[in-house]
Amino acid sequence: MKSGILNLVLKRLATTVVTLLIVLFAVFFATSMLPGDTASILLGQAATPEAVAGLREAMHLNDPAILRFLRWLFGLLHGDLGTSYANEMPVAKLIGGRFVNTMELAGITTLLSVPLALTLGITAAMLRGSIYDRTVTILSIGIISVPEFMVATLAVLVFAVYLRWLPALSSVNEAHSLTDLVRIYAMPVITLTFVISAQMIRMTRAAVIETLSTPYVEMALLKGASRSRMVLKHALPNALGPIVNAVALSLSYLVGGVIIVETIFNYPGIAKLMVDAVATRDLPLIQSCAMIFCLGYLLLITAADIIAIMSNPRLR
Amino acid sequence: MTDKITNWTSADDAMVENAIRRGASRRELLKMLLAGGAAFAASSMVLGRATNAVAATPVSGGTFKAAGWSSSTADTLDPAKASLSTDYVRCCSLYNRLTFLDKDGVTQMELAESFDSKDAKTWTVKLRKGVTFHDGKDLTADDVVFSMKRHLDPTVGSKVAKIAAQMTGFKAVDKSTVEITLADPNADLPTILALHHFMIVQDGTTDFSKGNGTGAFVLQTFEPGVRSVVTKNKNYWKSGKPHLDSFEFIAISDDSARVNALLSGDINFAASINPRSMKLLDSQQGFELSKTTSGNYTDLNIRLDMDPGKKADFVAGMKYLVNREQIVKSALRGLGEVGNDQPVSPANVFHNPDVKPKAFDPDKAKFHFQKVGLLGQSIPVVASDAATSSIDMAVIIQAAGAEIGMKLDVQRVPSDGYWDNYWLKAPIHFGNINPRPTPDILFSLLYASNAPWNESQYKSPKFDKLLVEARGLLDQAKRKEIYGQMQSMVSEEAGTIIPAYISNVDALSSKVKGLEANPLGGMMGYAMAEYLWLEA
Amino acid sequence: MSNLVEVRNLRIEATTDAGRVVDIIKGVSLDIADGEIIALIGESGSGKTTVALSLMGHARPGCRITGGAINVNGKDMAALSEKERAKLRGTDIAYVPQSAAASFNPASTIMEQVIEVTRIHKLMPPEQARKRAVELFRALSLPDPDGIGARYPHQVSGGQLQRLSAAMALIGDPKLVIFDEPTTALDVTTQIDVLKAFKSVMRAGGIAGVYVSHDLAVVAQIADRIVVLKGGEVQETGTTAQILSGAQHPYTRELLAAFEPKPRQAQAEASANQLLRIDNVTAGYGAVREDGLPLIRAVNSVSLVVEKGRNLGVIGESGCGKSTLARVIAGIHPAAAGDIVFDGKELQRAAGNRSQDQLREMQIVFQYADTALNPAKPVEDIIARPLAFYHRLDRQARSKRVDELLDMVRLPKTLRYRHPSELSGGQKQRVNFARALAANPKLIICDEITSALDTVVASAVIELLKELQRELGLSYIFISHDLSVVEAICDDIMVMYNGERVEQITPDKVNAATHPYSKLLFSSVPKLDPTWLDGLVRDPELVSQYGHR
Amino acid sequence: MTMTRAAASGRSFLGHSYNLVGVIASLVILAWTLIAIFAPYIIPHSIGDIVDDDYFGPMRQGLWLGSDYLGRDMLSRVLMGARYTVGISLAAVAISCFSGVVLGMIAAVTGGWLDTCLSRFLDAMNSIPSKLFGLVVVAAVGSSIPVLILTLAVIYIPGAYRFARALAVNINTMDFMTVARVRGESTIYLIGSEILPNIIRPVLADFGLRFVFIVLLLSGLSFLGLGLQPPLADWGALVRENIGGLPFAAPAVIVPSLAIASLTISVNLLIDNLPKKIRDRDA
Repeated sequence: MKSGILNLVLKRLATTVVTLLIVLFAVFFATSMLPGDTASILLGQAATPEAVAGLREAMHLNDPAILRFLRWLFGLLHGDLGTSYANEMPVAKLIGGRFVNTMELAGITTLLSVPLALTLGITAAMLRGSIYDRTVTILSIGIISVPEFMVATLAVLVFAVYLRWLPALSSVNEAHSLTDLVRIYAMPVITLTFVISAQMIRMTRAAVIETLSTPYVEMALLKGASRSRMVLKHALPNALGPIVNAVALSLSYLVGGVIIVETIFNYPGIAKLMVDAVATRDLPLIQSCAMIFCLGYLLLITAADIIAIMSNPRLR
Repeated sequence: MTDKITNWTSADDAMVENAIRRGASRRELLKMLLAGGAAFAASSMVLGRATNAVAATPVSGGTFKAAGWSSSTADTLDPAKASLSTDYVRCCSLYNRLTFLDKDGVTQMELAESFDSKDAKTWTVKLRKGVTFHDGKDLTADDVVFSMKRHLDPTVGSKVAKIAAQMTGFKAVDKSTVEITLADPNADLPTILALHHFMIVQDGTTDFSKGNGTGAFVLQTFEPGVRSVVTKNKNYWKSGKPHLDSFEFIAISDDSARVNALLSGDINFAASINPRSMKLLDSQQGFELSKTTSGNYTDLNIRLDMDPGKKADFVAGMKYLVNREQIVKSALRGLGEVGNDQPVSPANVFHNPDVKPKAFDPDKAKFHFQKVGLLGQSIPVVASDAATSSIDMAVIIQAAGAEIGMKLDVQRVPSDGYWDNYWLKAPIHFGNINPRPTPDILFSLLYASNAPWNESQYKSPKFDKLLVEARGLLDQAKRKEIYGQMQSMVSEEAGTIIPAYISNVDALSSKVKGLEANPLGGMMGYAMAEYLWLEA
Repeated sequence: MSNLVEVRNLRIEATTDAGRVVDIIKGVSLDIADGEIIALIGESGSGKTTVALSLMGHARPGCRITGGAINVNGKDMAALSEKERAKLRGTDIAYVPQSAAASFNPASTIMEQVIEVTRIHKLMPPEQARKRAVELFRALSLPDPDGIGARYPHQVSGGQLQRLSAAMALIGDPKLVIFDEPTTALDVTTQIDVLKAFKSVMRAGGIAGVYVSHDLAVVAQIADRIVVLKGGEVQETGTTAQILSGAQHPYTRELLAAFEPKPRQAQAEASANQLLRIDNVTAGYGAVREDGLPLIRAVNSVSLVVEKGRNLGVIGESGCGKSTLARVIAGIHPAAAGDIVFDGKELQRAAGNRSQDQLREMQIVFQYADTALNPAKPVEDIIARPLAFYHRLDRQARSKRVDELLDMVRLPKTLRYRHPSELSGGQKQRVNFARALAANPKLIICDEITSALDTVVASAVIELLKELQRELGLSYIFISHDLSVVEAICDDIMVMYNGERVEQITPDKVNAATHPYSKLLFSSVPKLDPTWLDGLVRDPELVSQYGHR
Repeated sequence: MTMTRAAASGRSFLGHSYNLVGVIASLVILAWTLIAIFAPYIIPHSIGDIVDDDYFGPMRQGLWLGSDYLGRDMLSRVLMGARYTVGISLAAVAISCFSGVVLGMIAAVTGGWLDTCLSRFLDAMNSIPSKLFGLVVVAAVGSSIPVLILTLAVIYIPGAYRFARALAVNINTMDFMTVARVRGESTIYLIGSEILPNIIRPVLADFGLRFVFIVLLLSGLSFLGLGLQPPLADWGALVRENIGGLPFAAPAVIVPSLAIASLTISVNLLIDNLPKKIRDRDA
């Protein structure tokens, strides 16, 4: 049985590499179309022709873009992410701290939103058709329909400005004690939980409802099982596949899609770094960030598939 | 608190006094001031001055946290490469310049003890004694020569390479004297060297991420695009300074997020707040606004060498179409002063108040446009967020044009790459000019026939002759007279319309003291860290 | 209270899509004495499963028990609350599902599910429950009774699962067990073992039972009394002997009639030309080995001949390769080896490379009409498509031809605007057949087309096939696992086992089959005589070699 | 995602059963679409005019929805905003769903290498976060309405593709597909006449959901300054530029957010309560 999972993981790794290459080439093609280059943007108003030429020389931007991309790719094999054009610092150092921040925010949000969404989804499915079920559905539709920067700005205004309970900014480097940590992460985590859990609730509810209509659940009923036992013991294990998939999709949003939350809370994450990189046409930085987003997405999808397989003995 | 406010009359003063006596609330006061037409909104400023006239003595200690408005991975501690406010603030806290401009725009000595020259061509600079770098090494003439020479090396990519080009020779006469020779005489050299880019770095420095300078603070941490923290330089050569123990500077690009951060107490200082957030700040207690008219302006350039700028009537018509009061009121929310289409701002000693701008007169504009048959055609006007408030100005002019049947098509383009692709190139486009200490720099940079940034391609041999003549003059009165005449020429003949000088407004908590205006820009010309202190 | 179960004019209603409320059970009354096994007989849609489930106080989604009393073991299920009913389920009354494969939770082991009833109702500690389960496995003659509990449902065969579901029902020592058509999905040989196991266990425990089925022969072996249902009403009740010998109600008589072997008219003798000949064709699935043959060989060098106007029957149990053979001939699943000659011409192996005429002359009809007819299209479009595709008929000609075809398959013209989901099983299969006829084929391959139908409807469809053969001179390849159907229509019968052709005989020599497997197969078909099952003696060596243990 | 119909009474019309929630939702959507179509003719002021001397003015006679941060009439800007939000989103979702579904069906029917490489490629596209993809495209070619529509469409094609392909693969295993294939039908016929009618209903539901996501992404892009050029503004841009008015609940920021919410909520509700075909005519 174990070989089942092993060759799935290997097959999945192969596709990950292929997908990663496709993404990197697509991003390279897009960035090479961007007008202007790092030198002219850095010089801004002082960009006289000879100043730009001098700086390009200093940053060795003169050799063709495809060559620079391949050199970056080659460096990648040795684990070297190249040096940023804008400030000559190694990309790894630039990304390092921010990657940890993004992972921390994503981690905490996951710990909060996934259990919340699953319980709401499952209980809504169990009490299908009741008032509780309809309120959960209406609420999740409502939350999905509000733009996230509205949610974030409202949260800041209410909690930070008027009530002064929580800081408006998430200056992560001042978190010494646990209470600091909670205070600093409270707002961005609440906003993100709002944004991603709505979708998970809807998916979980649909998956559980579908498994509730299967013959083996009816069999459990005919064995005298209570409603909760039917859902938890029989419906949920078989609904795990689609649920885990929905969770993976929502979590992949946490890596790259949170640019707006990062902007409003001034949270130094990778999404904002990518925006800066595009603004300064910093090729190695753009490629590294794109790689991280792609890897994050693919790892989550693979994990989802593995969990789905583990939960279903027929595939194991 | 700016005490040098150009259009503040004693009548306004009396009005405020009795208002306070009647117990007028802050909101009523603001309404009264706005209604009264005084183009001056920051009532708290006035309140600040009227109530605690006697400034408290400075208190030392405390950590000060401020937020600028833009940062990216391109942040740097190399003064030559500094490109925006975030870099200037950090450089000012870590390094010193030979000279600096005080709140009245007068050049004061800093690292230099004296500047003297007979013919304004070769200058001898005496350095101050007993000044050490953070790493303990003494300041010598070699450091100054190295700091000046590197601007000429193209691989450094210095922002002031063009201005430095006129300094042809640097020589360290002895350990504490430097001799600078210029290509041609320029009486403004001491003022030029007050620019932030001419900060003095240690001889031979290549890695600027250490921030090793002679400034009031020593670098603790620097993460480009995120934050920087500097701590008090114990053996700073200016005795008794700085008052603060540590100073953290971050950047929050979203305007409302920056204001909210200030209101929630996360930061003590929010630089350059958006006029729209003014109302919010006004309704909160414990916060002040500091307004400085520094000479920064956004201008509408009509290239005289391209269609439709070629037709003089079109330019004249456009000058009548610009409703300057409405721009100051709506686009700048009252935080600015009406401009007269010439670059020298009221904050500059050489400002010529007699040059009057063309009044807003749509009918005259219509007459001019009809004369050249341009009425009804769609004329593209390029604007972008890169030039502050240019979009709001464009929309106001567009609306005014629509009234008289003039179709101005406002094209908003993304800010990155704006200076490279649209500025100086599009037939009609907006620009934004940062403050410069001297009219000579402004005119030679923007209006001379061979000026690198001649936005409207204004070519006038008479103007060029006056420029060179004024540059070498040491007699200040004569220079003021010539510069006044040049200002009226530019206002009349050039294709650049400067509707208003933008005031820079910073918001700060009431506990922050010691902030003064400065012609070089907001945050006391970016050098506030050295002078501020925090009340208990 | 002499009777264990007393049902007095039970009424159940259901709400349809448009919110219309319809009575599906109209006043049913029946009694079950202690230890007595009664059978509920009727075609699908007659309400027999609904009545059986109502004994446990359960109504499927959309249905509601609206009237009558259901006294089981002294308690009226209709009046109890859901909680109280749940207490009785599994202890007083237990249920054996129709398709055991779908009723086992794929994600947990068999033992866990079997002893779940004891854990829900806390009847006994888990250890004791496991021991009890293993005893039941042994009683139901399951292979490896100690080890089977640890396996997952997908690792066990259909027949074994069915017996495991019986163990699951019996573990709680119920007073009454409901069998809901437990053997319909099974092959004939496995059905025998399952029925034997049920009968012995029920008799040993003296447990009362309700056996729901549409197969009179199977019911005759196990039930003491029979209740015949149609349209939600009881048509007739009586002891098994009474019903089998002298049934009064016309519907019951019809059920019995479907079992008599039909007299076979003399068929055209082996006429000269062969319509179809295939020579040692091999096909299968999985990786192709170096000798060009697939890893798993479902069809193993089979040869057969079909003469013009005569029918070939292919009979075998599930997994014997008969469906794969049908798909190979039709070109859906290209053969790995061997050649196919149709109407004198060599056929390409894959349908894609065959000429349009070759494709037209050979049509295939599938078992499940639900998946064989496109639910989104009305009947007339489904039938008209081959006319437009093959014969390029214009609109009027097509519409006229569709009417003719509907007549041919004895369907009312008004049906043409309906969608497949609005037709009954029999009607759908007739439309399926009409589509095949639209191509004016020479050969029609029928892959288990009657297996999903009730006996009465199935025999009607067989009659239709015979008539069409006479009128149009068609020939069929008729594939089924049901001997009686194959006997009724085919001229030659080919028996398949494990992908190979074991024997070819004519229908009249069925009882004198030579190959041991054919003998076992033919002897396993239940007869109407109630003593048949008990009297059946089977050579154990044969059973072990060929039966699905 | 079926919601039980017990809540609303079922009326039948044209062979479909409707319910109250679904009808209300479709009325709201209809209203916004009509406004989007007739906006230029019904707005009191042109969207560029500055009509109020104060900014963030309250709702009052003449300025029914107050004024925005520059003093322009909010009512006309919201009405014109409807034209952009509904128009752009509708165009984008139409393109993305059309191409996604067609590609999905082709991949399901042809299978083999085309299916794998199409899935691989579109899966890769899915991994690039949508807002950053928008950023790169707008930075490259500037932000105009066609560019916005295409960018939004391309971002959501992979999602529509995966959804349609899953459905089509299911239908593909059905026997009526085998019968049609054996008959020698062409791929186009298989897709157009056999598969499409069966998956059209779930595809419509997905269409609605994607419309909601696109409206939100459009307002997200406006937040990042990548949306429409001034003075044009879709609802997202209206909320963005008037966010300063949020602290004192200026109508200028409340009204466009309510507009967005009303549109997206009603589309969601409509999806859950699509009219069901009546299928109980028993044989």
